[in-house]
Amino acid sequence: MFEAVAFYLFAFLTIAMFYIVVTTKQALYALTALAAGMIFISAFFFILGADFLGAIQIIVYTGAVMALYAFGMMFFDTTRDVKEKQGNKFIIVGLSTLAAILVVVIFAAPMVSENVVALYPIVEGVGNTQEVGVVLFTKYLIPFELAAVMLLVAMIAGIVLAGKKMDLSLTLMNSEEIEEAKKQKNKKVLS
Amino acid sequence: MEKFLYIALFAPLVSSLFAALFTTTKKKTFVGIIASLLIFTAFASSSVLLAHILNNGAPIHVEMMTWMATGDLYIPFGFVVDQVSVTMMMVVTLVSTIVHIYSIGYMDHDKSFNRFFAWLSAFVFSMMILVMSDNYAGLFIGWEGVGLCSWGLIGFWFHKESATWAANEAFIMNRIADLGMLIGIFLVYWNTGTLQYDGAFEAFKTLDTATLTWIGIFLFIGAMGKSAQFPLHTWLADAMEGPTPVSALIHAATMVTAGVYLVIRSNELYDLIPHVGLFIASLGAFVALFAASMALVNRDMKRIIAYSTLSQLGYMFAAAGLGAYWVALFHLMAHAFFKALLFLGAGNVMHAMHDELDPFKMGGLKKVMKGTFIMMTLASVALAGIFPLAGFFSKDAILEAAFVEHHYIIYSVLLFTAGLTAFYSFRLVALIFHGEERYKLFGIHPHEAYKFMLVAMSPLLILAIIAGAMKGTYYEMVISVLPETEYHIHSHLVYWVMTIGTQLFVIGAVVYAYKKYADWKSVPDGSSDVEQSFMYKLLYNQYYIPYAYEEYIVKPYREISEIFWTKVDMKVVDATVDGIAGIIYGTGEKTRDMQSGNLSTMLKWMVAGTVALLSLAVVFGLAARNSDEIVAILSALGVM
Amino acid sequence: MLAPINVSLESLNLMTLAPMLIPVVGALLILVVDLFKGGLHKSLYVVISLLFLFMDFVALVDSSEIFSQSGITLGVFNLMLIDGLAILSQFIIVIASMLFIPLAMTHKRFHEFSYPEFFALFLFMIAGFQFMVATDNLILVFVGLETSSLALYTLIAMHNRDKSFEAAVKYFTMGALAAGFYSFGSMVFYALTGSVEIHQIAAILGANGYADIGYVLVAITFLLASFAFKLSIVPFHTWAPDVYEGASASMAGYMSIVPKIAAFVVAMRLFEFLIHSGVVWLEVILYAFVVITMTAANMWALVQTDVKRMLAYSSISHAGFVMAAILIGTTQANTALFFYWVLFSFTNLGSFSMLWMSRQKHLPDHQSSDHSYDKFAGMIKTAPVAALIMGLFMLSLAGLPPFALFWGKLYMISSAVTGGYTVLALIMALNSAIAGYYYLKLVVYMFMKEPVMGNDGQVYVSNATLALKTIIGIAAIGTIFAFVAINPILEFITAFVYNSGY
Amino acid sequence: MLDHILSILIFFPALAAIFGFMIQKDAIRAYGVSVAAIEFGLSLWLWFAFDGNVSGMQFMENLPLVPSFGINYILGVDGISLFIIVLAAFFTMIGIASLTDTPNEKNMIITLLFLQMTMVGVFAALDAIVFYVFWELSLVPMLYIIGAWGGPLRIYASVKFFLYTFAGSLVMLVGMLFMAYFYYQATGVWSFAILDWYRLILPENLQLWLFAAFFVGFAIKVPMFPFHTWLPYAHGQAPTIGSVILAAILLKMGTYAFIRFSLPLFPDASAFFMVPIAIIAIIMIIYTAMVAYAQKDVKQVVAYSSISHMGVIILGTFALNVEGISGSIFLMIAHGVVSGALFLLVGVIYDRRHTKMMDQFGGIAHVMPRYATIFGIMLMASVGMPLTINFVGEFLSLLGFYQQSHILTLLAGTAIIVGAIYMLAAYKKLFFGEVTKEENKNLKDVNKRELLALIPLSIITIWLGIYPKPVLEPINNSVEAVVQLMHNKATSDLAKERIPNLVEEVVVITKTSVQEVH
Amino acid sequence: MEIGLNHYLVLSTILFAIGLVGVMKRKNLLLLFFATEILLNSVNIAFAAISHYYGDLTGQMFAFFVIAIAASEVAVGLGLLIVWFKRHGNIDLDSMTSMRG
Repeated sequence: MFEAVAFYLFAFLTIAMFYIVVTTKQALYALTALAAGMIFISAFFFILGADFLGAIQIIVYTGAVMALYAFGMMFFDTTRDVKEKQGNKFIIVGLSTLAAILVVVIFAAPMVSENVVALYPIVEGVGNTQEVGVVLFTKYLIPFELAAVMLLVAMIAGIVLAGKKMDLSLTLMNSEEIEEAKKQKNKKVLS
Repeated sequence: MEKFLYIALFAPLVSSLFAALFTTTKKKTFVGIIASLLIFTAFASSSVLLAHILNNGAPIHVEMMTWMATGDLYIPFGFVVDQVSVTMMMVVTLVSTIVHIYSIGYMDHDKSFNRFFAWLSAFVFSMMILVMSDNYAGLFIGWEGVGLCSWGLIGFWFHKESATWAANEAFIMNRIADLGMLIGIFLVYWNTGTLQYDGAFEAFKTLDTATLTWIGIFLFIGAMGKSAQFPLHTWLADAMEGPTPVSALIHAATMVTAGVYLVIRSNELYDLIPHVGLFIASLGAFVALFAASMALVNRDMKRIIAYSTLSQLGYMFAAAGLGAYWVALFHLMAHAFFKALLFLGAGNVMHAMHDELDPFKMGGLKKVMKGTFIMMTLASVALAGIFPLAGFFSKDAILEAAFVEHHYIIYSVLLFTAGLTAFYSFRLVALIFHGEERYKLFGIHPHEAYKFMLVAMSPLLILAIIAGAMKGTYYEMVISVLPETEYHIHSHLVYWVMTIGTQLFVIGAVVYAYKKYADWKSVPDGSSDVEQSFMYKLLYNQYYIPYAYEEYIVKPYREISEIFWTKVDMKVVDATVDGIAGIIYGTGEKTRDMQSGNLSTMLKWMVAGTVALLSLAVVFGLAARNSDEIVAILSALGVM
Repeated sequence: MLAPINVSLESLNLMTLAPMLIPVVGALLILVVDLFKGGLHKSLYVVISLLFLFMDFVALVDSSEIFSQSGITLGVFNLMLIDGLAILSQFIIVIASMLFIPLAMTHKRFHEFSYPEFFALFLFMIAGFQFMVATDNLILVFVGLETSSLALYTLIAMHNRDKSFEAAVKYFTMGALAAGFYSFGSMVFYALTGSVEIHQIAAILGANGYADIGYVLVAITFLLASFAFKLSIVPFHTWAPDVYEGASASMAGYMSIVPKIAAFVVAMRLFEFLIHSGVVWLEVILYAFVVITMTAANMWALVQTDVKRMLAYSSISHAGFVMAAILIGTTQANTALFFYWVLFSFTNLGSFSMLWMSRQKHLPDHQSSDHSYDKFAGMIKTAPVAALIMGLFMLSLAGLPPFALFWGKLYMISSAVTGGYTVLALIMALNSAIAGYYYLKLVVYMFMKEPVMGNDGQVYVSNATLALKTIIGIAAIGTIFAFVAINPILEFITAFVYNSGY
Repeated sequence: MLDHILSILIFFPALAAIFGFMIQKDAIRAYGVSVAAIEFGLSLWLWFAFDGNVSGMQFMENLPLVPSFGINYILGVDGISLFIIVLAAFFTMIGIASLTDTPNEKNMIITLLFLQMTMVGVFAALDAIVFYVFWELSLVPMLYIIGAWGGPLRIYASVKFFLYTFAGSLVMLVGMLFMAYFYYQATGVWSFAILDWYRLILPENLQLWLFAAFFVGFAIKVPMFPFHTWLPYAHGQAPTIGSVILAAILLKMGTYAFIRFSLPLFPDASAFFMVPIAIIAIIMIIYTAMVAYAQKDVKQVVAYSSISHMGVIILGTFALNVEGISGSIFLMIAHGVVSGALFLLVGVIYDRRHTKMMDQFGGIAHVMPRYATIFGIMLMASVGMPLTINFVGEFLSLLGFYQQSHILTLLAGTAIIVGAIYMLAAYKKLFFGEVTKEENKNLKDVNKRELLALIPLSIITIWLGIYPKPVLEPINNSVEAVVQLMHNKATSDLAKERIPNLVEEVVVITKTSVQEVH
Repeated sequence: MEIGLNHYLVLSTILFAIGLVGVMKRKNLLLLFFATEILLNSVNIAFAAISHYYGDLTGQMFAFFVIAIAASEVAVGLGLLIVWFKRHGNIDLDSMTSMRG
């Protein structure tokens, strides 16, 4: 019963929050609602016994991602009302409603799933984090390491793109201009 | 003897090539002389061959080399000199020699003198091939060759629009007939397996009548074109645009008789299909009358003679169609002599009159052109068939044949035509040579032709007079090849009545013509009652047949061609191709807006694509899940 | 408590990781070098990258030998899967990358190549692709895909002009949506089978007899959408022309080859078993995708005024053409896919390199875009050799024998014929004819028009260096003399594909 | 060397073309002529060495190219292809020798040499893919020739030419792949070798489809109605040399391919489609002849006349008997010579007046008598005058088809009428009448360089018209083999009936030879 | 009332659809990125639910990596936005239409 109540409560909340995210005109509201929605989602994770995931959700999303977005928002100065010209709303609403209905129709039907065998079964009495750790560092070691590479890539990308070196474009300058710029700056910016 | 055969055959070719070397240079008289000599050589060789044939009668048959050989088809260049072909060879070479010599004078002032001889000799060569070939394909070579040379010679004065038009008309009309000929040849080949005369004739005997009939008809269609039989006759009158020697040689003596020759040559075929023969005879008789009627009123000297030729060809076909091949051939020969003479005489007149052709503008020329006057008069007498000139013997034989074969309609048509022939021939003579000197009105100073031209014509004159005497010898000779059909009217009385009656009829026509035209005074201007009458107009306009051809065949052809090009080819066929390309391109052009460059649109496309897939998935999934029910419903509805 | 886990090092088969690790090490090395001494000339990084790629290549040769001896190899907790597809696609990836990287040595300076990070990201990207193709675990595929994609977005943006940012943003945003689709699709499969490994999914679905066909279709739909995005299948292609236009020509050429072969391999692993299990729906959809993509992209390519954009659409069309292989699903078809792509790599890289060589920084007045058609007008008069080579690439792309791509088309259409897809074969053939038009358009401009006033032909080689010329030379030779190498390549690919069970 | 003469014939010009890039501009014509002359000499040697009594392939070469997919570099000639190869070499030679007024001469000559490679390749190839390679490759030089040296609409014309043919041949390629697949199914081995395919007897319904696929490719190339509209554009815009080669050789690829592929591979389908194709051929003959008559541009007249003549060739081919097929092959050569010459002739006045509109001329026989003569000879050859080369071919083609259908042959025979109409009309417009235009009064007659090309053509025209045997005999032998093969392979009654059986004769021959041996 | 897997799946789908709406509707790129986050998050719920009901950890693993990916995307995405913003002063995607057709 508790589970049901919690499910419906949080389901309502997440849907509401995310609805606000996609509809509000206030970017700040959107950001806040998104953060709230993320937290509510972590609630599901806890309900479902995925404690580690829930924690990660809060830390990564609400902590890191949202902070990044917040910084971004300040940078882009989108705290004011967001003006968005809308084209044909019918397409948007129609398409998404259709998509939702279709998938819901399918999922409303029972799933057979007979031969499902848990490859990495959840063991009773062992903490979720521990289990996750074991699987992550055996089976999913490679993706884990690759994820590290990916984060490195993202980091480099972020640095490169947001860095000062991008302010001057060598692509658009002809060789004389480049020489000129080199003299002025005399930095490794223009290696 | 083969040597002579080759000489007769190739001397004209040598002559032609020799003359052709000088086509682009100035006039050189020696070209004409050498050409004439070479043609004379051919004539001499032909004479030797004739003598040979007359002596022992063994035909000479040679096979020079293979022409085409593929599959079962084998066509050699084979030549045969037998009684029929040697007769033709004699006619051809003789008339050619004379015409060549004559032309040296006639073409004296023409800057394309050399070219003329090249063409003329080439024509002789083609004609020799035509008559000497021992198979249908070889005959076809000559057949087309003479057509080509005829084209070149009719259009000899190619700066004249009318001449080139006439040349093309002649060529194309002949081509129509040649198609028939070609089909005939195909039929012969596929039914007999060979195109050699002897082999094919042998095989004809085993074929059924239907096939033979078709063969006969198609070959005759070929003959119709070359011999200008109705309805392919219009080109012959127009062909008079060519130089007069050409008319004499090609359009009177030789080429136009090729059709007759073909029928005679294929006598073994036509003997097997008398009904086709009858058709040929009927058509011949019709053409004889038809052409003669047009000659009655025409005001163009050469055209009158051309219609007369046409008419005489009709006689020949009538004879050949009735199985009297030797008679046809005999008339062919005799006709060649006097008609060539007539034409050459007309050439003299033309020269004298500075190319004036309307006899009404002449008159009284006998004073200045005595020689020509005599020759033309005698030729006309021969043409009219008055005893004892050549025409009498040949034409009379045709009438007899028609009578004996009980084709009285043909007989009476031919008889009537004989009268017409006499009338128009002497109408011409009378208008040209008698009466007042109307040409003075036009400031023309006529003069007689060169002497040597008249001398050159003289053999023809002699032959026109005496050819009848050769009938017996000739008959003896050709019956070894042609069917032996002697036409004897059983009752002597009937024979004499007929002969004398005919003669009287003809002479009456001559007298009438003289009476009417001998002292003609003025040049008609189209206002007289006669000229206003319907019949006159009908005849003068050649029964409106050229008009009809122009109006209902040539023009529509041109217009349809134009439509085919501008409408069908450009607007339908090509436009379809371009249209398909255009549709592809246009679709690209129209739908490229899908790439609006706006990210939002792009995302919508992605979602839309997914949703579309999803809908299909759901439809399919539901259908799969409920397939039993669906089948049940469908079967209940009677769909499945 | 969990039992301790004992894993023997041999069972991990760490050798399977070697090809992927080499570029990662290379990338790190570049970063470290830059850390110690900045401002070094780009040639250093080009050569380092080449060296590592070469090592990668050697490692691949090594694994291919292992494969030909012992067949499919699993490694590292059965996560890595070294089969023929993986090896072949990695070969294409590495070779295409080796051909690409010298294109950085341009005569003019462009922004991205002054960053050592460019080369590091490039190598990371290669590693990402390699991981993506060398596994059948959807998670690893996803992570590999994202690693490479994120690096690629950055590489595009680093060209540093408005259009490249626009391109990167567009690509990125749509990529994010595609990532959402991918995860959703994987989720449905996971929900259905409790597994994220493709062979496992196949096995369980097969055991169930596809009872939940509706769910399967939903899963396919989303996965298909995400791969259709990657492979630029109409209507998921909309990013491609813009991104190709925004990116530098060399990068565009690279993008038309490497990411797609990686996506093709995954698509092959994912969809092939479904096709073979008789999922009619998928067949129909793929059929429609193939036909629409080929035809529509061709139509759009017809109306382009910029050569690069035209080539972008042409790449879309080629991708649609190759997609047919997955639909047909026979060994011959799968062979044809790789075969086609090998030949396509040479030709397409060659033609994009030609554009790259003629890249100007400032457009003259008559030129509306970087590589508009009239830029090439009368090229035969001013730069005959370049015109000949460009014409050669165009004819090869059009599928004119005996140039490289003809053999690919031949084999691909043959596989359609063999697979019983007659109508498809005809459509493919006729589409090649439509495509002929736009390739020909460039040929027409180059060979049959008069050059624009003042064009002395310098523009076509303004960016040329020995490195670029070498690459173009290699591509040209590969294009012309492809017929010599057809047989060994074909036999090699056939053996690998067949032994992988495809 | 004789063992590889075909490869040499194919690749010698290509190699020479590559070396040609190094030649100075002034010397390039001499170089081109010498290369083409050597090539022509080689082709004559090939003819000399060719054994006309053997019906099968000679000078076979076989080199594995893609053995795993059954593609091999197989070459060979028989009587069917031999003469077209010689003709191609010949026309390239005189084409280069008589080049006039060409900017960028060097490019032109190099292109022509490449074109020669592809032409020889098409006719020597005995592997479908190799054939296809050369078939397609031949489009490129032609595209360039039309597009770079053509008239005002040259780009449209060249692109249309290329795409149209390209589209058709791609369909044909699908057909070839099918064929190879059937061979694979039957034998378990891939093969694209034509001689291997000959051994395959296909069920009739498959034959029909495959025939249709091949037909599309060939019909566009020929070009057959209604796929012909690229041709007038191509000819109308192409420079003289382009038209000459296009008409003389390239069009023959289509008809040659019918004989090489369609007939022996699909005898039943050939018999089945005989009547429809004959009807198309007749439409080609009559309709295009009428369209030709309506033309105002003399080159278009010749272009449309080509289509009309190709109709006769098609008809002969589908006579399915020895006479017809031999005739059609002979007519290919004949039409090559004659139409090539006619295009050269049109080029002569175009060079002088830079117009091809007939109303701009008239009476030029007065000022250019030699030209008029040669034109006249070719005109007469074109209308099928006996003792010219065309007649032999046309006669045999029609004769052959007459066995199959009387009425259709009668209709097709109108070729000789309608052909005469447009040709004579055009001749009249050009040459006859008074010289009305001032510019035409001082036109120079054909010069030596032009005569260099035209005289040999005239000689061939007449020589082969009088004595076709040296060409016809080898053709005949090879065609007999083809017809026998078709008869043996035919399964349907219709085909058995339409394709004659020559085997009795063959048996007789073998018997006699056996007797001779003993 | 028992909460089954289907409930979670339906919830996930609804959230996914909301995300799609956002993706299609938003013109401000930053807000558009929010929507993509929603997409990934909605899937995560489903993964966790499946993992729970099947008693299998793989789903959680997948969700884990999805989170990592989402985080990386944010970094790159924001980087791109910053560059764009520096030059154009806006992050409105309607302004990015220099390439079309």
